[in-house]
Amino acid sequence: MRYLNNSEKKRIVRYRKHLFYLGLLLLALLEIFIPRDPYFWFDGLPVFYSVFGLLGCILTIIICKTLGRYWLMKSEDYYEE
Amino acid sequence: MILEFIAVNFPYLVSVSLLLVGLYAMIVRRNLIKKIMGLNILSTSVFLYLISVAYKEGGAPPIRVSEVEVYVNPLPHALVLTGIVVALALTSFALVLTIKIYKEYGTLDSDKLMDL
Amino acid sequence: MIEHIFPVHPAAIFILGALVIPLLKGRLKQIYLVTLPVVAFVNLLYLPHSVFWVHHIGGFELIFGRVDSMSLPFGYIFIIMAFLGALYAIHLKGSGEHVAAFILVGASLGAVFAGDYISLYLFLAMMTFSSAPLIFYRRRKSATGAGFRYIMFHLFGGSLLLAGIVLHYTFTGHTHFGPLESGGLYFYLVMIGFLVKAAVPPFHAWLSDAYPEGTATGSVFLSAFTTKVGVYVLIRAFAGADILIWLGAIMAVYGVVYAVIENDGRRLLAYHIISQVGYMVAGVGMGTQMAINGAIAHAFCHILYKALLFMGPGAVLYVTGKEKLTELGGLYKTMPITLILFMVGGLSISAVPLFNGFVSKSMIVAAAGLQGEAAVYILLVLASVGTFLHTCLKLPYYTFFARDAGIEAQEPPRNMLMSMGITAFLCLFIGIYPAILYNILPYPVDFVPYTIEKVVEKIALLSFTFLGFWLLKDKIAGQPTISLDTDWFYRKAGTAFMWFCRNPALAFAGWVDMTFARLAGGFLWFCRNPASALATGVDSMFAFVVRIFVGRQRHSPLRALKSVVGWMDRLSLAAEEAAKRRAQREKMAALAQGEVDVRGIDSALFLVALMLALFLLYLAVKYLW
Amino acid sequence: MDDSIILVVMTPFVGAYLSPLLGLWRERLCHLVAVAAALLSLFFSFRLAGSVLTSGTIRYWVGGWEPPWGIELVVDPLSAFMCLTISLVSLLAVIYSKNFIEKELPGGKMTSYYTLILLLIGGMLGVVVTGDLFNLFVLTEIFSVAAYALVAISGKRGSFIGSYRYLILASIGTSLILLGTGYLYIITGTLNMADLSVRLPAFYDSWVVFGALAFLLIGFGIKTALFPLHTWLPGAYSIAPTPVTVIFSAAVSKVGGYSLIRVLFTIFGLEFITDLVPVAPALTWVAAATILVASMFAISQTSLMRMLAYSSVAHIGYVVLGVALAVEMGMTGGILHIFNHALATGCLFFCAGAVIYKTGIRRIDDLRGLGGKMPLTMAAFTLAAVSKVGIPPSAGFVSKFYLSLGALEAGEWIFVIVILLASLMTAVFYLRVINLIFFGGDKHEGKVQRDELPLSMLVPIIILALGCAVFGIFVGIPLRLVEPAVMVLSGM
Repeated sequence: MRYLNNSEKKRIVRYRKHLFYLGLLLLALLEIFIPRDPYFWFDGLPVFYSVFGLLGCILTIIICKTLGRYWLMKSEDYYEE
Repeated sequence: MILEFIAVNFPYLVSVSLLLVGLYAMIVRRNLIKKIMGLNILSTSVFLYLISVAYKEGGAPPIRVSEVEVYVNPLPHALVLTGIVVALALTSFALVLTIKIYKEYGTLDSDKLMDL
Repeated sequence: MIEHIFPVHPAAIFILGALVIPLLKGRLKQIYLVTLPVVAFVNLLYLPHSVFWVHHIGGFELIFGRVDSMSLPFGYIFIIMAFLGALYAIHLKGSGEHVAAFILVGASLGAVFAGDYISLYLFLAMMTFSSAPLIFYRRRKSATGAGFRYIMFHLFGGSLLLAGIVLHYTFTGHTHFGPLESGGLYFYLVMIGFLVKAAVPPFHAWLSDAYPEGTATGSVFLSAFTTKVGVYVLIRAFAGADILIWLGAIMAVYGVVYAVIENDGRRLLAYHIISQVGYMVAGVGMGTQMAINGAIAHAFCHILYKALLFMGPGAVLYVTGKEKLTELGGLYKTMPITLILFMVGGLSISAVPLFNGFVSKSMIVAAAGLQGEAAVYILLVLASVGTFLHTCLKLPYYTFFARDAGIEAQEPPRNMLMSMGITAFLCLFIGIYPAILYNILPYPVDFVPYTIEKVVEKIALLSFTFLGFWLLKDKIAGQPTISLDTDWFYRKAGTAFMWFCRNPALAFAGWVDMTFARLAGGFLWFCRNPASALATGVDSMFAFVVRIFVGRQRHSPLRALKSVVGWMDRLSLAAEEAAKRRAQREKMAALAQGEVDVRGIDSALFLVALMLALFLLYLAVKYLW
Repeated sequence: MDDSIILVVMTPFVGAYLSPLLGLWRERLCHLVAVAAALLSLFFSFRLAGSVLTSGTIRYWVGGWEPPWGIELVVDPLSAFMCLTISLVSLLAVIYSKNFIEKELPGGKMTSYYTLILLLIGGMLGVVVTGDLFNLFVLTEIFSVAAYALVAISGKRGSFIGSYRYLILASIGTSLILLGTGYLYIITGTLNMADLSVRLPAFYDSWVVFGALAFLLIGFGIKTALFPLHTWLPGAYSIAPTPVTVIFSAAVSKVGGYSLIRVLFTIFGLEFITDLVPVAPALTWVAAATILVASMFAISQTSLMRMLAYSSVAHIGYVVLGVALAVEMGMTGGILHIFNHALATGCLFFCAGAVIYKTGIRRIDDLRGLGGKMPLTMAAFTLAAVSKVGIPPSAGFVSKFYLSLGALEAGEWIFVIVILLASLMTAVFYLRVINLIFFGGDKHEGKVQRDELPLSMLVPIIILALGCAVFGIFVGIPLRLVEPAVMVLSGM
């Protein structure tokens, strides 16, 4: 990869990206179609885990960063004052 | 009533007042030697007190003689003798210390010595 | 004869073995360091299930060896960990860290096999004191502070525990370490003592405070033992205590939240310890056989992958001297093997199938599902999303990829790589062949981790998390900050306490001094010239009375004022005198450098008189009543 | 009749007479005499302890005179326990003195030093074995005079004043003791402790008895350095030569505590001091105040010696607290702490003395990096500090554990909190020192050689440090004497 030029690099990255999206789609489909034995009403919903993963990740980041910005994060010499 | 109380407790009162005088002198006097004197007064009060309680009305000195019936109690005398020896040792040692202090600091005033 | 010598107490092997380390040098020392855990492991294999080494001391029964299926898994993993950690640290020349680490291992083993509260307390305290040097050896100011807070906080927890133990003994008449009956003050005291060890919020801040400050090799040891011993003692005493389910679930998410905003790589990992221990604590709280199994299995796996995870940044720290995410980047070119081995740990902690985290974590989550704890279930799944996001994606991304920070680096020493390799192998081995782990658990396991359903669900969850990360990856870059946590309270309290000792306490001591000096001084002033003192006193009294009764008359207020002024004059003179004396005292004190007591003998004598008087008064009052 | 009981006291006294004579000839012989005397009294203490354990309390009439006329020596388990502690610590201190004194006390003071120290030891052992109240006073005075002289012996700046101060305060104490003794004699007509305890109950409602109690308490309180009567202690401790300081902190103040225990429990009796006149509860509060205040003062010290001195005051508080709780567990803890604290504090002062011997350092801040220079000494220091903080498995933990149990047994929750809080405070100031020693960087690069102390100093340090660890694990050994002692004291 080190010897490839820029346009080739971009092409490979795009190719990989497409492959990744395809995999995601496949997983979502699998989650709909394989037989499941849920513990609760909600985790048996189709694509529950996929959606949970995406939303959970985004919400965690946003909520924590907000919390951090307005409250928890302090400059590094906070305790030395 | 009061007189009677004083009469009965005379030795106690004297010794207590001497004790207080000694303590007072040790606290109030700034001169180190006077403090030692205060200490001596204090211990003397204790000795006096012990001797006074050994006394018995009409008692003879505690030497065994055939015709005497009542002796004063000899034990407190022994105690006091010991006490005096101890007090002497203490006083002499304290005085030596005082000399040393005077040589080192040039004063015997406890306020001036300050870190005393 | 052999059976009289073997088996030896595992703790004794390590603690006594640690004392030999300073005597050895060079290659011999290295061989010794890795052989001792092997010997201990063989010895452990020969331990039969029963109760050994019972000593009666001063009316108490001390049980040093309670070997059963609950304590053995912890024993195995601790010794394995000792081997891995020793191998990882083998290149260190000095002896101090090795000794501390081995005593830590020994004390942890002692705590695990302890059958009564006194010996348990003994080993827990020993753990505190042996782990602190691993922090102190970093030899920098922040590490020293963190080490101190670590010791003080654990001593605080230990004090509560000791109070709990003493109460427990007073109420029940024994010190046997077993399940505690709910209720009673000692229940809560002991629980808090254990929660401190397990780093359960709000008693967790010591962990994220201290572990990242440890030495590169020390943190590997630190990460493995204290919290897991905490989990073990919770299992012993509080299995099925409802409050733990919620504490555990909250703890699992809590760690993740802090990991998001953390910039220090090893502190991020420390928060993930809290998060992972949350799973175990929740498992303990559920208390079913499956949940307990899960908690123990997870502790077992956690020690392995967390050690691996700490070894990665530890190696980076060792090679580059940096640990902040904002200062790192682009290391994949120079440290590829480290990266790969670190990723094994990352995938394990994220519970990717085929890695060991999967076979243990899913057991706890399944137990939550089976018990119908919906909210707990959601929280635990959410925590695993966050774990994947940070440990497996953010941390390696910003350490090894992202922008190239242009740091000179090479692979770490061979022994570090070897240790990481073995750990990674164990992670994979257990992930692929979980039966070996399930066989040593205390209860029979009828849980099958590898079903199509579970695998697909897990992969879907994590893949979509990856998608989310990719979309927002620039948002979660490290920022050069630190995070407020509950350590704020005791850090501030500690500063306040030291301030208190330096200022008000000293001032109070000085005040006590001065008050007595002043009392004595006033007394002296009165005594030296009683007549004039009395005159002044009577004068002012008289003036006071006059002012009240005949205040209207012309000359009296003036007179009263005059006498009052005179009195105040006296007072102010005395105050001046006191100030002068005080200044003189301070000068003397500075000269004598604290060697000479600056209090006057007068005040000391006065104290004696005062005590005598007080005591006589006390007797009189008591007697008259 | 076992002669160990008189030999244990007489050996140091005989040594004290021999020492100046031999000192005229060869000054170095004094050290040998002192070591031999201390060793012999340790040996006799062991024999004494053995026979007390087998045959119970031993009584010995000096010169064959029966008690009302002669002096009676009584050794019960508590006395035997104290004998062992005192003679052990003294022996180590005397051994330690060899090199230390040669360096710190030049100018031909060696003879007087050893004479005085033997007088001090003999006096303390005498106090511990005597069964006669007046005798107790005399022996207290004997060892006190030796102690005053030992504080002043170095002749350094401040030593005379420290000694004078100690002398004045302690003499008031002994005068009060004599007065109290006199009061008791007047009302009962006897000075023998056993007789006193039999005759006193008839006069329980007399003012004289209360007065006696008050005077004795204050007198021994000064000797024991109970707050706020402790003001003489830090000055005296930090100025005296280190071996003397060790004897002071490990034995002299404990002898004060012992006398307090004797007076309260043997003479006045458990019932009197807990029910009729609640002196014991009052003492527990005084002790708690001692513990907290002294710990606080210790935190704010800058000189190592003074910090240790205040810490020592705090630990005397533990002893008094435990005993004054007047329940079995508490008394066990308190009496056990006499021994455990003697080990730990002795070791700490020895180490501080070793630092002074080698580097002349007295300030805590200057200790930085000494861990690398004197590893063994500093390791011993750490071990002893751990014992003082009360971390298991050290000896200090055991006594604190018993004390906590005792406080609960007596129903005084507050004292458990006091004990735990004081442990935390103790941890603060010892950890500060230990951290400076081992991790504080190196302040003395090149200035201090890396070598250990002479053997005569190192051995006592290590023995005591190991003792701190060993007696934490083998608690049963001291408990064999402590438990019967508690039985005897509480009249069971």
